[in-house]
Amino acid sequence: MIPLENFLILSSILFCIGFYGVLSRKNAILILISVELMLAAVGINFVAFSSFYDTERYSGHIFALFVVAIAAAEVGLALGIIIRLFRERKTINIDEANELKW
Amino acid sequence: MMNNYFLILPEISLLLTGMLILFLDAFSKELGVGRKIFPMLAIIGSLLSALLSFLLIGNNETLFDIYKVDDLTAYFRILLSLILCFLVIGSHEYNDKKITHIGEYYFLLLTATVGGIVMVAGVELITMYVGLELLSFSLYVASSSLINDKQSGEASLKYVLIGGVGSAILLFGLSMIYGSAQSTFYNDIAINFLNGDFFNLEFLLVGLIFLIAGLGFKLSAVPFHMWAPDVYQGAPTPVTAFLSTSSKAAVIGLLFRLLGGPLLGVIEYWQPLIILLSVLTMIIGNLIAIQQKNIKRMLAYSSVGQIGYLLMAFVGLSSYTLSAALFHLSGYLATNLLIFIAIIIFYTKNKENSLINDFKGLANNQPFLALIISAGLFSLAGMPLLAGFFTKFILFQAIVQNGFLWIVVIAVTMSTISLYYYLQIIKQMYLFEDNDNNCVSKWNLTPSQYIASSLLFLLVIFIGIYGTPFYSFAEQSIMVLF
Amino acid sequence: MNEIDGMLLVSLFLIPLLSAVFLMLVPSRERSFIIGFTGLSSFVMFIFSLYIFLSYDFSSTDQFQGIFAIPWVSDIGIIGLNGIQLKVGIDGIAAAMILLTGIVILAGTIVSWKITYRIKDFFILLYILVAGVFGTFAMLDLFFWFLLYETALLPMYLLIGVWGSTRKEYGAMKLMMMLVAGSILIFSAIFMIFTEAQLGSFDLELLATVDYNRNFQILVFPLIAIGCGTLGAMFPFHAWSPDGHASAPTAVSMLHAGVLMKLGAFGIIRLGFQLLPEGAAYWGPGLMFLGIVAALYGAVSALKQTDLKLMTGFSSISHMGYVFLGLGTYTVIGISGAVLQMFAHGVMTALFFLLIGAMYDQSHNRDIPNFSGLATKMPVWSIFFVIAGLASLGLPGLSGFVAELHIFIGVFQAYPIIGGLAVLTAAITATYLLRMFSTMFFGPVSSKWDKLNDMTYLERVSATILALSILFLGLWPSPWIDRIADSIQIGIPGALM
Amino acid sequence: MLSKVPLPQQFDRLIVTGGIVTSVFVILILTILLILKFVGFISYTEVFFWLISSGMIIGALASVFLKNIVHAVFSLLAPLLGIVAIYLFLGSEFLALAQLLIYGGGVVILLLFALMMTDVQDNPVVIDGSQKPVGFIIAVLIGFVLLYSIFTADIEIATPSSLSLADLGSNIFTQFLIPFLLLGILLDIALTGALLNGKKHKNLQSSDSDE
Repeated sequence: MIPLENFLILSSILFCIGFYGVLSRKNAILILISVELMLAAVGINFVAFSSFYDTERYSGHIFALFVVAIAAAEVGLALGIIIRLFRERKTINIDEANELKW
Repeated sequence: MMNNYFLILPEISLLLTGMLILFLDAFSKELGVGRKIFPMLAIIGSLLSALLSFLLIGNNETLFDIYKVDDLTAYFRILLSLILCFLVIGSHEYNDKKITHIGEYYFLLLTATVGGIVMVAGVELITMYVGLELLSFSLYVASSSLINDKQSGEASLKYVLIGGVGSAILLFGLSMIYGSAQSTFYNDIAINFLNGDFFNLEFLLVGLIFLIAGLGFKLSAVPFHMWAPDVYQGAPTPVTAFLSTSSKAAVIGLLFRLLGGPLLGVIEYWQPLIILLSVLTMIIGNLIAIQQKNIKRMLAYSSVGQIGYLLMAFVGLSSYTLSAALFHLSGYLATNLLIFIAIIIFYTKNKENSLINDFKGLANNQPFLALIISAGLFSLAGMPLLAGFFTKFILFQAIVQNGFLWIVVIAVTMSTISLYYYLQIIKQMYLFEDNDNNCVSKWNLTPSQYIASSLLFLLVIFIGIYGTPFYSFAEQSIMVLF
Repeated sequence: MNEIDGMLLVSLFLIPLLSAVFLMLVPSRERSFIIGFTGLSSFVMFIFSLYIFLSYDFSSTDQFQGIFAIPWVSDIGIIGLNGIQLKVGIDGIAAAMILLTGIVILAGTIVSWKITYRIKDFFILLYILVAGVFGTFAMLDLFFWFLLYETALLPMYLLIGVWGSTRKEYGAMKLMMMLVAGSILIFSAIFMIFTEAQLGSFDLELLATVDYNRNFQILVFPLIAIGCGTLGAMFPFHAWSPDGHASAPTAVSMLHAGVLMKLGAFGIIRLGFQLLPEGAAYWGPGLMFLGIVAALYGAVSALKQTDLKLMTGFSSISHMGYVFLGLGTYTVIGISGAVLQMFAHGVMTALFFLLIGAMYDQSHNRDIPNFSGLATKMPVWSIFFVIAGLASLGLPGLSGFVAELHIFIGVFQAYPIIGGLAVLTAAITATYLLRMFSTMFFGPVSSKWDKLNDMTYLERVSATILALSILFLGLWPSPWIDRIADSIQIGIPGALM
Repeated sequence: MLSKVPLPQQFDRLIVTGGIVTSVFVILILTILLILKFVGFISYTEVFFWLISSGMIIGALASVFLKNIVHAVFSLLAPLLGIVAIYLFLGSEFLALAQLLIYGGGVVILLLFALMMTDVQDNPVVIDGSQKPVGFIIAVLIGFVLLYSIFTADIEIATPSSLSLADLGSNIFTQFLIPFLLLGILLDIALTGALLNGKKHKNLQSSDSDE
C-alpha cells in the first residue's frame, strides 16, 4: 500500500516542473504543455486527498473530473487562438508577437 | 428535499437570453433578423435579471448545499446585471462598427456575467471554480473578437496562457485547502477549521499562498499583474470595460464569500499575505501608471491600483470594513464604467489610437463628454462631491478603526499620486487645443449614449453626495456572512 | 444684535453651488446674460455675508451661533448616531472670514467680466471654488469640512491651467499636487481624531468636548499644522505659492491669495487650536519660529524680485508668516492679531492682484524696472496701488497696522527677540515697497507706454470696494476686534490673556 | 496540404529514438527497483508506483527541457498516461478512463494538429526565454516549500478507498448538477472561441487595418 505522501510528492514535483516550463518557455504551445503538467499535478492531489480522506462525498474525484474537462477545453480554445495568431504573423513565439509590449 | 429553482431565475434568464441570441445569430438569414436585435435582447435579458434579483432580495436558501441565494448574491446579481446593461446601452454602436461576430459577442458577455454571479453565489469550491472559469473563458474569447485586429489576437493569447497559469496555481491552492479541510463545502470547511487541530496546518498554509496568488492573477494584483496592461490594450474597449469592472467585482465577491466565510477562522495565516498583496498593488500599480502614454494601459494600471484599495478591506476584517468595501466597490464600478463608456463613445466616432493625445481639445469639441470623463477621473482620485470621495472616506475610516492607520496613509498617498496621472488626461482635454485635428470636430451623441453616460454620471454624483441607501444595502448584504 | 438664521449660512454656500449648476445650463453664447447673472449672484453673496457679519452677536457667550444641522449619514457601520451631519454655525473668526470672502468674490467677479475666452466655464469653476470656501468657513462637521475644503482646491487646477498666463501648466500641476499632498495629512489627522474620540461622530462641537491624551495631541497637531500650513504657504511648504500666483488669472489670484490661503490658517485654528489645545500650546514656539522665518524669507525674496506678481507672491508669504507668528504666540491678543491680519492681508492682496492684472492686460509686461512715471500716465491706478502698498507696510490708519500691532504686542509678550525680528521684517517690507513706488510712479514717462490707459470703470468699482474695506478696518477696527477676541476667549480656553 | 507535412519521416526517427531512450530508462529503473524488492525494502505495488512516477517525472522534465517541440509534445504523453496508472492506484477507474481518453486520445492529438498547422515542421527547434535561471530558482524554491510542508505535515494514516462509478455518477447528477450544467456552457464557449479564431475570415477588411 502506498502512503499519501508519495502521491503528494509526485504531484509537487510535477507542478514545479510545469511551473518552470511556464517561466522559461517562449513558444505558446510549449507554455500550454507546461500548464497541462501543472493541471495534471492538481488532479493527482485532488484524487489522492479524496480517496484518503473524503470518503463520504468524494468531492475531490468530481473536482478532478471537472479539471480534466476544463483543461481540455482550454487547450482547444488556446490552440484556436494560436493558429489565428500564426496566420496573422507567422510565429507563435510570444516574444516575437510584440504588437503589445510584453 | 425540494429545491426551489425559482431562486436561480436571474441566471436562467441571462443564459436563456444568451442561447436565444446564439440561435438567432445562427439562423439570422432564414429568420431575417438584423444585427440591431442582439443588443436589444442583451439589454432586456440583463434588465430582467436585475429585476428578478431585486425581487429575490431577502431570501436565504442554499440549493444542493452548493449554491447560496442570499442578500450578498442578490447584491452582486444586481450589480453585475446592471453593469452589463449599461455597458451594452453605451457601447452597442461601437460594437456594431467594429465587431463582426456580434451574436457570439453578446452571448459571451451574458455568460461572463453568469460566471461572475456563480462565483459569488457558489458556496462550494467546485461551483466557485466553474463560475470562475466560465467568466474567464468568456473573456478570453471576447477579447479575441476583433477579428481583423492583430492586437486583439495577441492580447487574447496572452490572456489565455497567463489565465491558465493562474487557474492552475489557484487549483493547486484549492487542492491543498481541500486536503487540509477535507471537504469542498464552505460550511464543512468552516466547521473543520474552527475545530482547531482537526485540520492540517502545513497544507493549509501552502494552500492559502497558492490560493491568494491564483486569485491575485485573476484580480491582476501586483506581482501578478503583468497580463493586465497588454490585455486591456489589445481587447475591444467594451471588453476592457467589462474586465475592469465585472470581472474584478466578481473576484472581490468571491473573496467576500471565501475569506469572510470558511477561511475566517484562520485569518491570522492569510492576513499577512493580503497585506503584502494590497500594499504592493497600491504602490506599484499607481507608480507605473504615471509613465503610461496609452489611455487603456493607464486605466489598466489605475485599476490595478484601485484593486489595492479594495484588498485593504480584508486586512482588518470586520463587518464594517467589508460593508465599506462593498460600498466602495459599487462606487468604483459606477465610476470606472462611466469613464470607459465615455471613452467608447469617443472612439465610436474617432480613429482609435488609444493614446492620451487623442483627447486633445475635447472640451471644445464635445464639452459633455469632457465633463463626464473628468468627473469620472476625479472620482477615481477620490475628489469630493463625487462617489470616489465618500466611498473611500468610509472605507478608509473603517480600516483605521480596525487599527491599520499606516496602510491607510499609504493608500491616501497613492491616491494623491493617482491624481497626477488622471490630471494628465484632463490636461489634454481642457488645456490644449486640438491642433492636429485628431478628433472629429463636432458630432452629436446618440440617445442611447446619452442615456448610459448621463445615468451613470448622476449615479456617481448621487453616491458622492448621499450614499446612505447604498451603504445600508451593502451592510445588509454583508451581514449574511456574520 | 439679533440671532443669525442657520438657513442663511446654508444658503450662503448653496447660492454659488446652484449658480454654478444653473450656469452649466445656460448656452455659452449668452454672454451678457452670464455677466448679469454672475453680478447678481455675487452681489447677493456679498449682502448675505455682510448681513451675517453684522448680525453676529458678539456679546453672546455661546461659542457658535446660527447652528443648523441636517442629519446626513447616521447609524451605519462605524458611524454612530448623527455621525455625519450637514451642520453649520459660525464664531467671530468665521464671521470675519465670510465677510472677507464676500468682498473678494464681489470684486473678483466684477473684474472677471472682461474675460473673453470661455467665460461661462470660468464662472462655473469659480463658483464651485467659492462654494467650497464659504462651506469650509461655516461647516461644523469634520466630514463636510474636509469635503468642502477639497472642493475649494479642486477647481484651482483648471482655473490656472486654462485661463492662466506664464508657465501655467507647470504652476497648476505643482500647486495641485502640493495642496492635495497637504490635505492627506489633514485627512489622516481627522481619521485619528475620530478614532481616538470613539464617539462615532464627526460633529466638531462634540469632538471638542473630548479630553484627548496629551501625547496624542502632540502627535496629531503637526499633521494639521503642516497640512493646513501647505495651503497657508507656511515656510518650508510654500513652494507652490509664487509659481501658482504668477500663473493664475487675476480673479483667481485675488481669490486664492485673498481667501484660500486664509483657509489654511483658519484650518489650524478650527481643527488645531479648538480640538487639540495642548498640542497647540506645545507646538506654539515651533509655529512661531516657522512664522518668523517665513516672514523674513518672504520679505528678503520679495526684495530681489523684479516681476510684480512674483513680488506680491513673496510678499504674501511674508504676510502669512505674520499670521503664523500670531498663532504661535498662543495668546488672545496674538491670535486676534493673526485673524485680523488674515482679513487685512486678504483684502489688500486682492487689491494688489487686481491692479497688477489691470496693468498686465494692457502692457503684457510685469517687470518693475520697465516702468516709470506711471503716476502721471495712470493716476487712479497709482492711487489705488499706493493705498494697497501702504496698507501692506503697516501705515497707521490702514488695515495692516491694526493687525500687525496686535501681533507684535503678542510676540513681544512671549518672545521679545522674535518680536525684534518681526519689526525688522516690517522694515524690509517698507524698503521694497517704497523702492518699487519710486521706480514705477515717478521719473520720466517712458514713450513705450504711451498707449496705456487708466483703469476701466469696472476695475475702479471693484478696486473701490476693496480699498474702502482697507480704510474701514484701519480707521474703525472695533467691529472686527469685538467679534474675534470674544470668540477666541470662548473657543480657545487655553490661550493666555 | 498533406504533401507539405513531412511528419512521417520525423515520426520514424521519433519512434525509434524515443523507444530506445524510453526502454533504457525503464530497464534501468526497473533493475534498481527489482533489486530493492528482492532485498526486501519494498513490495511489488511499490515497484510499480516508483516505476510509473519516475517515468512521469522524466517525461515531464523532457517536455520542459527539450529543444525540439515535437519531441517535447510526445514526452508529455509519459506524465499524462502515467496519471492513468496513478488514478488506478487510488481506486478510481472512471477517472483513469476519462483521463486516458481525453488526454492520451484528445489533447495530445490536438497539440500535434496545432503543430502541423504552424511552422514547426520547418523549424522544430525552439529557443527558450532569457529568464531561464530566474524561472529555475523560483521553481526550485516553490518545490522546496512544497516538499518541506509535506514532510513536516502530520498526515493521519488512512487507506485509500475506491469509488464506484454509480456513486460518482449519482453525485454528479444530483448534488453537483449546477456546476455540471455550467460546464456544458463552458465547453460551448470554448467551442465558439476555437471556431471564431480558427476559422479563416477572407472578406473581412476592417476600415482601420493600416499597418
